[in-house]
Amino acid sequence: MAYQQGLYPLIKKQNLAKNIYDFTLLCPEIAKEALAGQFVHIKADGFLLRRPISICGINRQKGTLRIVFEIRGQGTEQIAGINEGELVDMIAPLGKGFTLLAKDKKAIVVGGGIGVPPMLEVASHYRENAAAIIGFRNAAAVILDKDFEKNWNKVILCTDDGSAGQKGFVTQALKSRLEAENADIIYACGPALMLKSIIDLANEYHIKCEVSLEERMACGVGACLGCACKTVKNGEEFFAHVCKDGPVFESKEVIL
Amino acid sequence: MAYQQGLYPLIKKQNLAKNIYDFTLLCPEIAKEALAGQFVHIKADGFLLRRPISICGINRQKGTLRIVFEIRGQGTEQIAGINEGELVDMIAPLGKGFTLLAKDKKAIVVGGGIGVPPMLEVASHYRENAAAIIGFRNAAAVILDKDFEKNWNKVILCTDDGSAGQKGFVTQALKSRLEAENADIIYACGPALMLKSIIDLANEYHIKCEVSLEERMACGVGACLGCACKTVKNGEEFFAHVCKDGPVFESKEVIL
Amino acid sequence: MANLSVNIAGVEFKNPVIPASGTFGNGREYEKFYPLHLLGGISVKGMTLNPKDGNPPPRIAETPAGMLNSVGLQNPGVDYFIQNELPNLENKGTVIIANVAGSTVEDCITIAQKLDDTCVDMLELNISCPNVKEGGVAFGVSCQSAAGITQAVRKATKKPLMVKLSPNVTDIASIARAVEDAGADAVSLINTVLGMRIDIKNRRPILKNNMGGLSGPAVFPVAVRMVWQVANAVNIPVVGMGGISKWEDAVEMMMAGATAVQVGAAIFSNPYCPVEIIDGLNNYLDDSHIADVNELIGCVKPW
Amino acid sequence: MANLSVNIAGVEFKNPVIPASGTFGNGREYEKFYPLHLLGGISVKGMTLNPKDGNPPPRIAETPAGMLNSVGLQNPGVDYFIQNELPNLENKGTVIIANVAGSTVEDCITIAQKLDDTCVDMLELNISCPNVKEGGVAFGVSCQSAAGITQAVRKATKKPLMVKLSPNVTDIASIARAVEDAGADAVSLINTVLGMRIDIKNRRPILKNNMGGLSGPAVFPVAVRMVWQVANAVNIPVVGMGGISKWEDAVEMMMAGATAVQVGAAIFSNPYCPVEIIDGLNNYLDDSHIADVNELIGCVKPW
Ligand SMILES: Cc1cc2nc3c(=O)[nH]c(=O)nc-3n(C[C@H](O)[C@H](O)[C@H](O)COP(=O)(O)OP(=O)(O)OC[C@H]3O[C@@H](n4cnc5c(N)ncnc54)[C@H](O)[C@@H]3O)c2cc1C
Ligand SMILES: Cc1cc2nc3c(=O)[nH]c(=O)nc-3n(C[C@H](O)[C@H](O)[C@H](O)COP(=O)(O)OP(=O)(O)OC[C@H]3O[C@@H](n4cnc5c(N)ncnc54)[C@H](O)[C@@H]3O)c2cc1C
Ligand SMILES: Cc1cc2nc3c(=O)[nH]c(=O)nc-3n(C[C@H](O)[C@H](O)[C@H](O)COP(=O)(O)O)c2cc1C
Ligand SMILES: Cc1cc2nc3c(=O)[nH]c(=O)nc-3n(C[C@H](O)[C@H](O)[C@H](O)COP(=O)(O)O)c2cc1C
Ligand code: FES
Ligand code: FES
Repeated sequence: MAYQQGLYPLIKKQNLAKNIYDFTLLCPEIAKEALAGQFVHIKADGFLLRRPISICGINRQKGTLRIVFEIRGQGTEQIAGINEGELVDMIAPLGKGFTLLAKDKKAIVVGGGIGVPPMLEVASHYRENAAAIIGFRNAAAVILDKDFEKNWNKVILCTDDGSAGQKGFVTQALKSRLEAENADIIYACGPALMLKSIIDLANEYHIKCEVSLEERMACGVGACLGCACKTVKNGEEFFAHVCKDGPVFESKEVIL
Repeated sequence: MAYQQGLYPLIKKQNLAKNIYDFTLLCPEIAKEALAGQFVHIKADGFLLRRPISICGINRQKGTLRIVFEIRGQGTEQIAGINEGELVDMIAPLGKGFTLLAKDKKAIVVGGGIGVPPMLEVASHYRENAAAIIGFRNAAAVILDKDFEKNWNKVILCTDDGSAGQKGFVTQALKSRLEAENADIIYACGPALMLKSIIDLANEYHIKCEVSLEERMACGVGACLGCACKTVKNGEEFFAHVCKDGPVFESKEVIL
Repeated sequence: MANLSVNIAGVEFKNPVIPASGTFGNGREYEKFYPLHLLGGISVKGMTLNPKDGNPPPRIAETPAGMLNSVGLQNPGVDYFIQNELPNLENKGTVIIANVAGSTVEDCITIAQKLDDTCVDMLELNISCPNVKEGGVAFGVSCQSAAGITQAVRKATKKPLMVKLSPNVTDIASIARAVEDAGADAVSLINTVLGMRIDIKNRRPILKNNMGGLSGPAVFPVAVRMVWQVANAVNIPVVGMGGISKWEDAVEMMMAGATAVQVGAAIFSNPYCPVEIIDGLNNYLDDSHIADVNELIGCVKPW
Repeated sequence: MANLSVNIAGVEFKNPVIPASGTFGNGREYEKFYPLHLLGGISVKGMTLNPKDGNPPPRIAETPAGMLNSVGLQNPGVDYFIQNELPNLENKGTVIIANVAGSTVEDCITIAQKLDDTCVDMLELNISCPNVKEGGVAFGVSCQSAAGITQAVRKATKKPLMVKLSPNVTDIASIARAVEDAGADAVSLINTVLGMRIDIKNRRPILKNNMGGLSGPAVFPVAVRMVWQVANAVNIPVVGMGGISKWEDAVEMMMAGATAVQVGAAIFSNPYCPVEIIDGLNNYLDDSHIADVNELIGCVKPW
């Protein structure tokens, strides 16, 4: 399909937690085509490079996309300052999304911190057949737990300090879950170390696994070769590109 | 005195003519010290260099300054986009203002186009003893004529096409005026060619004359030596600096 | 409507706006935004003789009004280009410029020979890539090596040969003269300016390659200066680039002496940038009653 | 509170932040904003032997995230400086760096000699001004001439001698090594990058001098790269500048290898910039539990 670039109205803006913003954008042509796991590339006024943000929700009826992002630096700060009713310059939908199995398969989504939002749309596909294992620093940092519940997902909330849900890392929770119940697929997004452990677990339990990766980007469409990530296919290592070959990769392909 | 730099509220904004904006800024410490002919140095968001704008009005009671400027490029466009209630980053008051004679002396102020605003405050000093000869392209471009009238100044309005006031250049009007009536001082601001003719007339009629000059600036305070203009004193030519030695210069000193 | 077409070394460009090598891939991605026939030409991603992995990531860092890249010429090699990319570009109705970036003189010769019987319209010999250890900028920083490789490649091909110069030199005009004397039919400049950023949190360079090439609006005044110096030093056409992001920049670059312009990093910000520049140029010429874009070339009158 | 003081060639700076030559006059103007004793030092406006008019206006042009200047070393000469400016700076409680910019080796020697019995703390030999026909950058672009003038001035003065390098060269590290070998006690870099802008309406260069020197945030990544290269090439202290506008930039520059930093064009945007950088640096060290700013110097670990 053709890529869309344009100015799209920000129709709803919420502050979910400290420095974390939730945008709903009206962009019917994009919403129609967008897939769970893809991302949008947003222009921050005054910066040369756009900022990639994963799609958190797609509402095809309403023609809206939802993104949730954290202020990490000047660019995301600028974007977070956009007000409801104003326009957002966006290229989308970009990249390769998650592989969706039949709705009655058992899925586990695992997200850590700001890696949680990309998990919401894929979890919604599986409804009560998906478990969402989501981890945060503490109770104040928890986001989207209610949204997973609205999806009918089973939510396993973890915090580092135990101030909400269970104390500990998502990887521990994942291990317990896999001990208790089998799954057909695992989807994950979060820090590299977390992804590494999850991939190890997926291998151990022989479960298909897909992870969403991050890399610094320029074009976002596969032209500049800036967002390289080392991958392996048929025993050969090579640089794939997060914006085009990803951000979602099969766990067997990635080298973290 | 110390220079002031700070964020000052824009309390009134008007659009006087196409691309011409009238700002009233609340800045009591600056208004207290500011003199007719001085300028303010305004930060335009996203640009390294500030934009110099002459002071058009000073209200010491209210603690406000008035500036009137035209959109000439991206910086002034950005500044023109500031809304009432928002803050303007400004260094002021800068430069050397006009020499004010006793209020009962006869003054003529001559302004061409966007050179008119700096004339308003100095004309107000002389009330009915000042004539304001102000020139514009056409009727649609006329600004501030009513403000001079409120000052009790005699207003001689000229337009290039005769669509308002008398047809012709301010220099012609100045010549007629000097033929008819003597003056103690002439103040002028506008394009270099216009200033040249005015200085010639002032010399011809042996009238003291001060002109306000423009030059591209960086620091605005006399430190970078960027805003040089050729001047002459005691027969010697040298580069003075518009931001510190000016913007107001004695007509005998300037080389245009 | 004014004439927008320009001629560089016998190659006719319908307009003087060309996406810069490495910023437009081989056109496939941006074809999803607009048809390629709108463009004066395309300078494709730099190619080496054999496939090249490029540098490890991160390869991108942002800078004030610019960016660094350390892609390091990742590409699938000239044979792959000819077999799998060129067919898609052929007959798209735009000039095809092959960016040749061999790591040795011999490689460059072989690449040029392989391209000689293809539909490629022009070669752009990249002697200025700052992101590779061999070849690249090493050729571009001395008159002698620049002339040597130019001469060798000139002999190896029938295609018009443009040589792409590095800004990371003391005297770019003398390098331009050296490649002109060695037979270059045109020069293009500037490639990226060597730069570096450090992540102060982890005290490591942001780029895994430590240093990278600066491009984007930040370098525009440097590029204009160099294009002006080079245009005054040589008699062959100059293709100007470096920081162009709007039609006014293209006009400025042409006035400085460029016959055509390339647009790079600005495309990342706005994919439509090259076509908007073409539209803007067109309107500017009409509004200014300039009948032919060629009138702009080198028209700046120095003080 | 962390230790902010650094030592360069025996001169103690209470903190590593210094307004750059030519952007701060001789301090008089910015004294109207804040007391000079807050600053680590001041590098005063470049001085020549005799008064110098500088270049005709316009001397300033804006560029994306930067500016060009072609002031051309306008200054009243070294004698005037000693008699009329230095007394105002003396006892202000900040290090005084005299920026020496003679147009010949002999001039530089004479200037250095004249400054030798004054309260000036350090000389900064400017062999890198791009805006003058004689002297200036001509000295700074070859190892031989850079070493020659350094050696001559080193002999002529008892003061610590810092040499200011031009970025407009192919290999800045070798020039730095040459001046180190010739006796420089420190190097400072970068001076401005040669650039140009054209007014497309009147088809003339904006600067009356046609070309000028680029500075401001746009050049920051180039400056960081050069400071890193030079710091790895020499054993004398490096003072880093070029595009620094916030404390993070100062930290980055120090991590690249600078013992102190100079701040130039950013002052025009925000006169308080140097003092805000000092405050920011202070808070950063405290927040990061770094006891001494010297720990930052050159701490970047390359990949
Ligand atoms: C495919 C993808 C999906 C993402 N999805 C989300 C999301 O849903 N929510 C969210 O909060 N964040 C997400 N991120 C991370 C987000 O892009 C960065 O936090 C953001 O770019 C930082 O910009 P900044 O201006 O705030 O930071 P700065 O550090 O000031 O940015 C400087 C430069 O570095 C780049 N950069 C810095 N950190 C990252 C990073 N982690 N990944 C990629 N580029 C980076 C910026 O894009 C910019 O070019 C995603 C990243 C990728 C690659
Ligand atoms: C002392 C002084 C007083 C002024 N008073 C007024 C006033 O009262 N009203 C008004 O409308 N204008 C005034 N000007 C002119 C005003 O400063 C410029 O129109 C403005 O700087 C243009 O900025 P820009 O970003 O719109 O244009 P751009 O062309 O995009 O600006 C690019 C750069 O050039 C500089 N520049 C461009 N034109 C001028 C100019 N004519 N003078 C100085 N610098 C320029 C800008 O400051 C900026 O650094 C005055 C100028 C000076 C020096
Ligand atoms: C990501 C990236 C990759 C590049 N790859 C190449 C290349 O393969 N060959 C080449 O000659 N130039 C390459 N360049 C340099 C550009 O073609 C151009 O010379 C430079 O970016 C300056 O133009 P700009 O400021 O418009 O980007 C690359 C630039 C970027 C940003
Ligand atoms: C207006 C102006 C005047 C300058 N004059 C001098 C000078 O006299 N001597 C000198 O060594 N450097 C001079 N410079 C260069 C600065 O000291 C500094 O090296 C350069 O601007 C880079 O730093 P910045 O990006 O922080 O401005 C001048 C720079 C500017 C902008
Ligand atoms: S960001 Fe350009 S290829 Fe991925
Ligand atoms: S603008 Fe710096 S001296 Fe006038």
